[in-house]
Parts: sequence; C-alpha cells; structure tokens
Amino acid sequence: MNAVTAAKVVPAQPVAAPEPEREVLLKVDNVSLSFGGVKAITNISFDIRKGEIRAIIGPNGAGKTSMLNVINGFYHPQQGTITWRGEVRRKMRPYEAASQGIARTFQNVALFKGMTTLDNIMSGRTLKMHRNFFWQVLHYGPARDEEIAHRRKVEDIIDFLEIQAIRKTPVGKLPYGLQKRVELGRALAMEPELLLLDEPMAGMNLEEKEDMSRFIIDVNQEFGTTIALIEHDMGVVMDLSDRVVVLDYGKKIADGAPAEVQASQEVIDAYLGVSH
Amino acid sequence: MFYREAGQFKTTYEADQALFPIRQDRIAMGLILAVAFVAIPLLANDFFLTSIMIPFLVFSLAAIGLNILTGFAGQLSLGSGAFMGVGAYAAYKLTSIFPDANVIVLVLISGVFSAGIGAIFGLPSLRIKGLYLAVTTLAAQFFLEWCFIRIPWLYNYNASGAIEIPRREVFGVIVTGAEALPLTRYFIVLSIVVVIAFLVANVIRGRIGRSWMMIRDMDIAAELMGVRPLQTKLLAFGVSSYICGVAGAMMVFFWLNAAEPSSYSITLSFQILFMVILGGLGSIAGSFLGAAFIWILPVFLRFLPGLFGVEVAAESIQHVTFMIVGALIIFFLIVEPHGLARLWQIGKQKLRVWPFPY
Amino acid sequence: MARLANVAGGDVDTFPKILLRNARDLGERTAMREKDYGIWQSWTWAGVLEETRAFSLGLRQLGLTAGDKVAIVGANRPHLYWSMVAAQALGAIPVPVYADSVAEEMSYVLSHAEVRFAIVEDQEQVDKLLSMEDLTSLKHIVYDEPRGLRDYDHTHLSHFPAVQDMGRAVLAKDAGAAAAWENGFAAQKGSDIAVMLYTSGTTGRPKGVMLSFDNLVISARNGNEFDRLDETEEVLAYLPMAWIGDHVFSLAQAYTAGYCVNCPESLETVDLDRLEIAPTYFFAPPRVFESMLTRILVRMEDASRLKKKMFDFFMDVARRSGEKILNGENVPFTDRLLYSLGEIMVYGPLKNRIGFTRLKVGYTAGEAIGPEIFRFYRSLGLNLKQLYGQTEASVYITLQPDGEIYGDTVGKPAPQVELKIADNGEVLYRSPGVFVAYYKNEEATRATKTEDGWVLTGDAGFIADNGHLKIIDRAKDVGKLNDGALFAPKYIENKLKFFPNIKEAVAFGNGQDFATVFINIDLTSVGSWAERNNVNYASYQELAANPDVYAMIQDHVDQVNRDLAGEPMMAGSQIRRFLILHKELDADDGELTRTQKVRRSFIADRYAPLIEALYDGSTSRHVRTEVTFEDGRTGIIEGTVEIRDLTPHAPRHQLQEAAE
Amino acid sequence: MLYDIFIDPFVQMGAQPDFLIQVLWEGFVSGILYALIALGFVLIFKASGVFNFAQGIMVVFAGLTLVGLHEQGVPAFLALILTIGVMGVLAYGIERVVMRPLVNQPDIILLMATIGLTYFLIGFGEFVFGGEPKRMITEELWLPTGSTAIEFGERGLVLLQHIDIAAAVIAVLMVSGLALFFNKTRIGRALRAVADDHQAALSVGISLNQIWAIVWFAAGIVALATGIMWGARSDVSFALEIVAFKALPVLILGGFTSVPGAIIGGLIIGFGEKLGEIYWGPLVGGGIESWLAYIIALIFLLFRPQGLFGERIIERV
Repeated sequence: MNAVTAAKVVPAQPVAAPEPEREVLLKVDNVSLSFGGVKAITNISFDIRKGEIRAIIGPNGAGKTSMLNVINGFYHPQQGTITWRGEVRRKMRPYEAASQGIARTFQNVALFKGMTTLDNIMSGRTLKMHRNFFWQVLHYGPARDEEIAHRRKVEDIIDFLEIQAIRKTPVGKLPYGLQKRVELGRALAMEPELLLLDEPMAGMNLEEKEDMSRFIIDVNQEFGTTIALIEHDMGVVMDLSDRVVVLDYGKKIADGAPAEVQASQEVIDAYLGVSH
Repeated sequence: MFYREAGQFKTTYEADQALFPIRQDRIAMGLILAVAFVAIPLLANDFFLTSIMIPFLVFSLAAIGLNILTGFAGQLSLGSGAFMGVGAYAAYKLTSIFPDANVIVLVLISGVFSAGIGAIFGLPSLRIKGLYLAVTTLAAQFFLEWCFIRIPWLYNYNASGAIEIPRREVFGVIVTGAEALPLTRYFIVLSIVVVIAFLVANVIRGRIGRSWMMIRDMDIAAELMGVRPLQTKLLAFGVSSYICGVAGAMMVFFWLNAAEPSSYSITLSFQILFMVILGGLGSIAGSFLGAAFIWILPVFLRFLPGLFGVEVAAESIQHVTFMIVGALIIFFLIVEPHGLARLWQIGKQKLRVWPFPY
Repeated sequence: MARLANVAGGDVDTFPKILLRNARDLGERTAMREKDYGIWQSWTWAGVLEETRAFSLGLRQLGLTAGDKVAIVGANRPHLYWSMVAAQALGAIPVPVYADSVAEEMSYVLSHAEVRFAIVEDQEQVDKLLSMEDLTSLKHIVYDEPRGLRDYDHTHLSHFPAVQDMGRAVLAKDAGAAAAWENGFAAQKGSDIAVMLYTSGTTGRPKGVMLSFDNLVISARNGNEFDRLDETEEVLAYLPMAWIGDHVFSLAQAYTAGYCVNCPESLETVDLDRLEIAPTYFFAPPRVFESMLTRILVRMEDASRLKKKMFDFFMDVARRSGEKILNGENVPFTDRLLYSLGEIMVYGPLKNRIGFTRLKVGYTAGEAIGPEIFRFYRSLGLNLKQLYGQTEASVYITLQPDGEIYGDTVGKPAPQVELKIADNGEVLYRSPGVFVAYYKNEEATRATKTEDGWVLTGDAGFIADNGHLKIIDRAKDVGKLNDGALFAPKYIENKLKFFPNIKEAVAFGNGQDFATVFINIDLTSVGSWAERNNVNYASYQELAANPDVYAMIQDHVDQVNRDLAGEPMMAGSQIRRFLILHKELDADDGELTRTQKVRRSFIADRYAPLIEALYDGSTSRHVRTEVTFEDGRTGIIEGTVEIRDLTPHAPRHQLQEAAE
Repeated sequence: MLYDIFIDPFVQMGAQPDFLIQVLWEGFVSGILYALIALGFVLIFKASGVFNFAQGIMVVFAGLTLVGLHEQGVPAFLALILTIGVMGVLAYGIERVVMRPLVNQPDIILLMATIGLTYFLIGFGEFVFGGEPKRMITEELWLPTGSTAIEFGERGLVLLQHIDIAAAVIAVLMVSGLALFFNKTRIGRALRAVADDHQAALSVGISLNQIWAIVWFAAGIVALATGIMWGARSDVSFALEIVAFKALPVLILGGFTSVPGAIIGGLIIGFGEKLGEIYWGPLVGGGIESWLAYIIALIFLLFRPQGLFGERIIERV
C-alpha cells in the first residue's frame, strides 16, 4: 500500500446508513388530478429532499408523468398543495416553475428539431440572459458578450456530457441515445435546483444506459442538483436513487429507500410481479 | 468545391459565432453587396431599377418580415398585406403632418404603427394555434382593409380614396414623388433593406431568435425552459409587422408613388406568403430568393413570348403566370418543402464536401 | 530558411533553455493550441513559458527534485506537454506512458521506472494508478481534468491549476524566483537524460529507452533542416505521447523550430480538427493513411454515378502523371492540363476535406505502407514521404529526400546517420540520436548497441543501387518454406493489406510446406459493401463468416498470388490456404502492439488450433477465444471458421522489373 | 353613443318587424351558402386532414365551367353532366398530383399546397373562360326565378326570391344526401372510418388514394351546387373567391370535422353578418360585412378554442 493509494476515498454508498435528515426542497400534499372525470392522480403526498436522487416508479399509466407535469406547473391539480422551498405554490405557469429552478426532460425527446445541439443547449440559458431587444439587434457589445459568456457555460456542459463531436449537428439527425443526452444538457444549462427526468433511459441499449446513469450520478454529485426521475428499469432505479416512491393507478403504494420498497409486498404485487 | 475550409480555425467565440464564419461566404457576401451597390447602379437602366430591383427589394423586406413570424416563430399569418398597408398609411399621414421632416426617417417610424397593430392582432395567438390563427390574421386583413376605405382621414379625404405621395427632399435631393430619380430611390431602398436584414440576422442568432424558434419547434418545451409564450409571440408579431410596415411604406413612397386600399389586399398577403414559402421558411436568404422568384418570374414570362416572336395578350400572360406560380408552389412543396433556401443550403453543402457526397 | 535552425548550437541545448529562447525570440507567436470548449484555445511561446514555469515551481513545492521520474499519462494535451519540460527544468525525467495500456502493463512500466510523480489526464488514470498496490515509489499525482475527483482525498493528489497556483504564489512572494528557476537548469548539459520512453516491444517486457537532450535536440534540428521546417509550421498532436514519433514531432522539433502544436478536442473529432487546422507538417503511421483512403473510397462509392465517373477519371489522370509532376519530371502537355483541371475538380477539394490543403511535408513510418496507398496521396500532389526510424535512434535513421521517392524503399540515411548491413542482412546504424542506454537493463543495452555505438535494428534489408535502404522484414521473421523458398511474412501481409477490404493479415509458413494467412476484414469497407448489397449482419463475426465475403477475399488473395508469381524471389511463397478470423485482432487482447503492429508469435500461440487446421487439410475449425474489453472485463467469442484453398499461379518473369 | 350601440338597433328591429324578417331571411340564405362552402371543406378535412383552401375557387371554377360550356352551345343539362365529369377529373388530378406526393407532410404544407392549387385554378379558369363575370344559366337549368311577396302584419312586406328558396331546399337535400351516403353506403362508411383511423379504412378494402379522390369529387359536386346557387343570385366571377374565405370563420364556429357544425356555423355567420351590417354597420360607415364574420369567429375562439362541436384538447407532454 503506497502513500497515494491510502488517499482514496470510496464515494459514499447510497442508502448505507440513514443520513441526517436533509432539507425538504419540494413537498407534494394530497394532490389529486383528473381529466374530465378520469382520475390521473389520487391524493398523493411525498417530498423531495435537497441533494437526493428521488425515483418515481410504477406501472404504465400509474400517473408518473402527470405527477411531473403537476410539479412543473404544466397541469394544475384540482386538490392539494405543492410546497416549493417552504412556500406553498399557487397556480403556476410552466415558465414560472422554470424561473424558480425546476428543469425537466421528456419521455419522448422534446428537442427543438430545427436547431443544432449547441443551440438547443443554449436555449436552456434563455432565463439567464437579459440583454433586451435593442442590444440583440445590434448584437455587438453587451449582447454579444452575454452570448459568449453563455456559450462558454454551454461548452462546459458539452464537455461534461462528452458531445463535442455533435456540437454543430442539427439534433434531428442524431441517434436517439444522443438526443436524450442533448436533452439532459439542455435541462442542465438551466442550472436547475430540481431536475425532473422523465424516463431518461427509455429505449436505450445497455451501454447507453450505463453512460446515462453515470451522467445522472455525476450531475447529482458535481453540481449538487436534486433529481427526481421516472424510470422503468428497476436495476437502474435501485442503483441510482436514494429514495423511491411507487405509484399505481394514480395512488401511492410505497415510499422509502430502494431496498425497503423492493421488499414491500404491495409493490411486488402491483409492480414487480407484473412484467413490462 | 470552391470551399477551402481547411485551415480556417476559430480561436475565439466571436469568430465562431460570426454571421459568416466561412471565409468564402464572406467573400461571396462582399461580392453580392458590391454588385448591388456599385455594379447595378452603374449598369442598370431606369426600367430595370424601377420595375425589377426596387420592387424586388421591397418584397424581400416584406418577406423577411413575414418570415420572422411564420418561418422563425411558427405563427401562420395571412395578414401581412394589411400590415404593409398600415405602414404605408402611417407614413403618408406622418409626412402630411410633418412635411419638413426627413421622409426616410418617417418611413422607418411608420413601422412602429404597424408593429403596434400587429401586436394587438397577435394577442389571440396565446390561445389560438395553427390554422385557427390564420383566421385571426384574416380578420386583421379584412378589418384593416376596411379601415383604409372607410376612414377618410387616413387618405386626407382625397376624392379618389387613394394616397398620392408628395414630393419630398432630403438634404436637397428629391427622394419621393414623381420627380424622384430611380437611382435615388434604389439606393434608399437598398440601404434600408440591407441594414434591416443585417439587424434581423443579429436578432435571429441571439436569445430572442432562439426563443422564437423554440416556440416554433415545440412550444410546450419552450415554455418549460422559461420562455414566456405571450411576450415572445407578441414580440414576433411586433417585429414582423414593423418590417412589413416599413416595406409597405417603401412600396408606395419609393416605388408606386400612389396606392389605394386594394394595393394592400389579401392578394398581396398571399404574394408575400408565397415568397416566404418558396424562398424557405426560417431563412433570411430565402426571403430574397423567394421575392426574386415570385417577382421576377412574371416579368420574365412577360418577355418570354416576345423572344420567340409570339404575340400574346398581356391578360393571358397574367393568367398563365398565375397557373405557373400555383403549379410551382405545389411542385416545390412536393420536391423541397423547405424552399429555395434549402436547395441553396444543400447545394452549398455539396460544394463544401465536394468531391464527397456527404 | 529557418531562423532558429541553429537553436541547438551553443549553450541552448536543453528544452527548458530552448523554451526561454523561444519565449524571447518568438514570444508572440502561437506555440500551442488545443480545441477545448469549442474553440482553439491558444498559447504563445511567452505564455507557454509562463505556464510551464508556474507548474515547474509548483512541482518543486510538492517535492520534485532532480533525478526523479515523472510519469505522464493521458491524451495529447498542452498541460501534459508542459509537464515534461517543467519536470526537465527541475532536472527530473519525464516518462510518458501509453494511456490506454491495461493496468498491469502500466504498473510494470511505472514500477520499473520508479516514478515518484505522475501527471495524468483524468479520473480514469488516477483510479488506475491508485489501484497499483505495488507501485510504492509513487508519492504524488497531479490530474488535469477534475471531474469526478472532487471527493478524493487530496493529500497526495492535486489539480493541475492548483499546482500552478502554488508556483505562482512562489513567484509572487519572491521576485527572484523566476531567475532562480532559470539558473536552476542553466547548468544542465546536452548529455543529460531528457526523457525515458518505453518501447512497446513486439516481444518481452517493455524497455525504457533513455534519450539525452543531445539525442533529441540534434536529431530534431537535423530533421528540421532536412525538410526546411520553421516556426510557421502547424502540426496536429494526436499520436500517443509515449511514442517517440510524437515526442520528436510535437516536442523536440516544435521547440527547436519554434512551430505550433495543435491538440485535438477528442479522439472522435481528430478528422474534423485536422480539417480545421490544416497542418503543414504531418506524421502518421501507414494505417492512418490506409483508413483515411478507405473512408475516401467508401464515401465515393455513395456518390452519384456521374461524380464517381469524374472522380475515377481524374484519379486515373493523377495516377498517370501526378507523381511525375510532383517529382518535377516531364509530362505531356495534355496530361498537365488535365491534371490542373483535376486539381480544381477533385484533388484540391479532396485535400481540403482531409485537411491537407497546406501540407508541406507528410511522413509515414513504423511499417511499410501499401504502394497503392502511398501513390494515391502522392499523386494528389501531397509531398508524402517515408522514413525509417526507431525509438533508439530518436526517430531518424533514413528519410526520403524530396524528389527521390520510391514506394518500396525507406530513403537515404538521415543527416549525420551512418548505415551498414550486417552479414545476416540486419541493418545497423550510428548517429547522434542513438540512445544512451536502456534503463536498468545493461544486458539488453549490450545486445542492441555495440561498443563503438552501432545499433542493431532487428530489421533485415539491403541498400539498393540508388543508395536507398530497402527493408524486407523483421530479421528474425524472414524464414524459409520447407522447399527452401524465401518466406517474408510482412511482405505478403502488406500486399494483402492494401485491399481496402482487408484490415489485417498474418502470414505463416516458416518451416512449413506452404504459406497460409489469417485475415481480418475491414468492417468499414466490407460493412459498406454489405449495406449496398442488403447483407444483414449483427457482428464482425457474422460478416466475416459470410460466403460472399469469403469469395471477395479469395479474389484478393488470388490477386496477391498472381503478384507474387511475378516476383522470382517470392513466387514460391504463394498463399495456398487462408481463413478469415472470427474476431478482430485487438491490442487489448495482446494481439497487436499499442502501435497496432501484429504480434506474430503471440497470435501463433493463441490460435494454434487454427494454424494446425490450415496445415492439416480441414475445411473448417471450431474455436473459442477469450477477449478482454477495454474496462478489463473478459468474455468468450466462439465460432466455426471456414478455411479455403487456392491454386498457386505459375511463376512468370517480371517484364517490367526494370521499371521499379 | 352607448344608446346607438346597445339600444337603438333593437328599437329599429321592433319598429319594423317585417324588415327584420327580411334581413333574417337574407342572412339565412347567405348562411346556407356559407354552410355549403364549409361543407366542402369539412368533407375533405374529415377524410384527409387537409384544410382545403381551394374549396372557394372550386365553387367558382365549377360555376364557370358550367356557364362556359353552355356558352359554347352545349345544352344546359348536358353541360351540367359534363361539369360533373370535369369535377371528377379535377378530383382525380388533385389526388394524383397534389395529395399523394404530399401524404404525411405537416398540416401547414398541405394548406400551402391548396393555396397553390387556388392560384393554379384561378389562372387556369381565367385563361380558359376569361376574367369577366358571367351570368348563371338559371332558367336553362329549370331553376325558379322571380319572387314571392308575403304580406306581413298591416303594412309589412317580405320579399322571398324563389331561387333562394330553391337554394335552401337544395342545401337541405344535399346535406341529407350526404348524411345518407355517409351512413348507408360502404364507401361512406369507409370515409368515416378513414377520418378516425387510416388502418381501419384499409381493412374495409378501399385504398386511401381512392377515398381521397372520392371526397375531392364529392367536394367538387358540393362546389358545383354552391356555384349554381350563388351564381344565380349574383354573377359567376372570381370575386366569389373573397366570399369563399368566409367559410373559414364558419368552420371555426362549427369545428373542422362536423357537418352539422358547418350548417349551424354558416347560419350563425349569415345571420350575424346581415344583422350587424344593417343595424350596426351605419354607425361606423357601413361595409362591416367584409370583416364582421372574422371578428365574430375570433371572439368565439378566445372563449372556446375547440369550436362548437370540437372536443376539448388536452395537451400532453
């Protein structure tokens, strides 16, 4: 054993021991949502703590995506409240959620197809850019300085996600796995406090899934971003997440550490036993 | 093939994000400007300036205006003709009220009025999308046209109901009215078009341009990225209408000398829309190409029979032009829905990767 | 003529001193660029001096002293290049190692070199080093890329800029620190050890070649003079830093000539980066040129018919007269006209697309290049030349002078190089570049370097009438068939390898009745063929076993046989049987060296059953092969390999032999 | 002012109820005609999702063909049959040349294509038949002319044009015919199926291409009927094109896919426009007919973006 070898620190394993309670970032209280009589979400409560990776799992149609849509203001629940950083949120538009630090990716990649990778990620900086129309028209001076400063930030993300080779490729031409990565990059460009990932690994092969898992962990550790993700692959969920909430038919049936959830009979019945 | 990009590397973001990052493109642009500012004035006769170049430039500008709204921000509009009319009438009223003011400045200011009216008619765009929005803009088209007819104040209570542009001088040079020289008009129109096109190119590659394209490509995602849909769309309506307004004012001040409400009818709206579609949605260069195509093709068709010594009635030629334009639109939509600009892009890409196919 | 050609004269004899001189004389010229964050970040010579000095002083703060070995592990990055000179300035010896070598291999090299410091690229390398339990000499690691390393204990671990900050703090505190630093290496001599490079070695453990400053500086100066290189050159540093070629081209020659070295953004973007930079001086092993040509031809396959026709037509013109024009020979006026038209239509744009528009000199070495490939580039008007070199010679042994290019020779002795051929045909040389010794390996040093300074190359060859050296093969590889016919495996392999469809070939026959080969198909080229012909395949293995592919390869092999039949010396070693391997030869499995050379004996052992099958007349053989993935996991590839027979051609007299 | 807007018009209505009824009748008739144009739109939109901007010009084109043929000496009813044939050829041509190559393109592209088609038909029509307005061959087709005056109250008089009555009757017949066609025939059912699910339509055994040709033909016949009716009231000319734009607000009201919606929307616009023009128009100088329909539709849209009969849109992410 040499001097340097002794220096290595094994990164903390998730779940190992109950850590001191972290600050609650977002709290969902008794939220219900329905569309013309069809109940999508019934009376769901859970919280997301600062700095954790929180998984939301459940069979198809369990209301997971609807839950994300409620969190970032795309749907307005008929009942219940959402508390964000200690404040109860009233009806909120999606762009307001964005400006308060909630970013997300989509189940079916929702990139801006007409733009390049670079422009797509730049679009994530929209909220951070403030030069008004008149500077934009001139482009030289402050607007260009701003554009360049943000380009630099975007390049950090490109570097982080290792997508240098596709920087100037229109996203429509990229393979699916890379599109997902660009979408993650776009969300990261918002420097969000809470990052919602809707099935970040859907339709990926094993290698791509491993890459994506690594990126998610890196985002969480390097930037301290709180992450809530929906995922079908149980292996991935168990590896990645600190805590898991399980939905079924719009109701919450379990909530806790991955190991606990995995052991819960109700979850096994409702979800794990069912093949997808 | 003519592109020699090897060795053109960028050491700053300024250079990387320049309007024309490739040297050969910069040279080509320089050549085009040289032709426009030097060669054409030296070589062209009055007919060429008055009947081809000036209208082409005016329509190009209008097409750029509509392209911002439809091509970049993705909001279909059938009312650009009326917004051009607003600019024309506003400029006319301004020069009537302030006869001593610089008429070029007034033309540029007139766009502000159409921008305001455009923004008002853009309000419904928050709730209404796609084809439904076309109805809103049709409402604007017919309502404004009606205003041009029914509000005599707008045309200074002329018996004819038309506006006639008085003679105005700027720095001792006659710039409007019947005595204004075609060359003078040409330089004014060209300068305004070049400057506005350049400014638009700036906006497009910045935050605002991106916001427009975000709304166009996926409005829901755009909103979740923090784009405020209403502001962004209204800005697009405003900027688009401003440019259309200026184009409309230039149309009557520097080209036609006189205009009546029917000059700004739905036919004009369609004509501009065709230019945008044929030229290419979401492309500034395409706006010029589309305008050239739609304006110059009929002129060409008018002369074509003469070249073969065939006498054809002017009316028939107009009808045939309609048919050809209609057929070409369908043809283009089938062959290349993204218009001439995309063809140009493809061609350029081919030249860049030559001799490779990709 | 280069302003700085005499840079190695006088007392400017070490890289730290040359750096000072460059910073003074070429201060504002760009010394280095790296594509990073989307643009080419640039440093002037003055900037490089400042960065290097800061890092050097920081290293001293960390305890680096004269005589210490410093491992350099990672891809081509400015920080790593600076690290080498920064270490040299303190009298320490940099030891660049192959970043992609597996942990065990690297562990051996680092332990053998007794490195005390390691400057590495990223977390992957840090983890690799930390996992080396028996690497007891290592005291401190400096990393360039902080990602993922945030939570590591930093007692013996530092971030590159943090080390520079330590150095800058010293400079800020003590006004005389810079001068003191310069004085520190003023006394260094040209005969001091500059660097230790481990040869990947086709056999046995890697050996640490110790090169002095004189070795490198004089060789570099000679190289610069030979090709008239000066401070205006642009090169792309993309080959492994541990390889002598990169060390000489991207460091020694760059410092002595004062030219600019450009580091690509990542491995995937090398092609694009080369296009952007358009190097004026370029070096690549034959396989780079090969794969580039393959990609050119594959892409042209997809071109429209008319364009393809035009391409073929002008390539014909180029084949006919391109090289002659380049060599300044007489060419009919019509061909000259056609060639200039071709320059506009094909050659110019093609050179542009592969980033060679500004190329002044290009070199290929390391292995024989297929004559067709070589001619292709030359016929485009590119001054591509071959050289013959070794780590032990600080690269240069022979070089092809401009205008004296022969596809089958490797050129004339480089300046100040003496050459002789031993009785057994082995090539020996003596030059200022000859290495000092192998580190801690007296025996090997003695076996390679004679008392009076001659070095045995291990290659068999002869000096042709025109004074050019011609290499046949590795001295120990040239063998005989049972009927006494000469068997030169590499000669046969190279002939096979210039078919775009064949990526790799391994020939057997020494002590056998006839010659046989293993073949690796080229996945890019054959894959594109498969796509065009709607042949579905899931893996290399499946494509390799396809009967149509076999038929195609059989044609190629037959063509080679026909060629061999035309050469009196080789006609006896025509290929009688061949097979297409079920997996690609891979450096991770030890089948290729890190420089991608075939390790013949290893392959012979590993695939003994297949060789047996080649000689026992069977038509197929089932095999299981263990493979190692990049991350160290292993797996099994299993399958049945088909063997095909060929009929040899009757030997014919080569009528055009005089033309060669 | 407020009195002029909110009270006075109703006072006028009450004061002259016969005039009000006359206005309502006018509104009803133009509403019917709007509805007929809208019906053509709906047919095509339902079956192919194409917003057929050219429906208006097809009306004119059909009318011109009929009159034009008659002018060339073709007997009226033969001309009618020939015109139907022409519309069939046109439908087939459009399907082959425009629809088939553009299948699966975005809506806006298809819309643009129909605008292109509009231009082509205008040019073609004018080239063949000349640009000047033509008189509809009403009598020759045995359509009623003249009018009936109905006594109303003590001194009131409502004038009903026979041709208008015929128009209403024909419209009713046509809608019932289409309803029957949709519900009772195999092709009709396929057409309905295609609106919901292209695969389902294929399983009925009719190709999509055939279906498109059929709906365009059906829309062409509707256009011919509309053209005859409209031509009988005014003249046949390309000025009709502007009127055809009015189908847009009608569709906005009724929804793009609903046949009853088209009828009701047409009537609302027809009534609204005439009432507005007569009773409120004078306040702003008249002529508001040219834009009132759009404003009505616009206001309506702001409150109910999915139209009268459309389903509520739930946006999904």
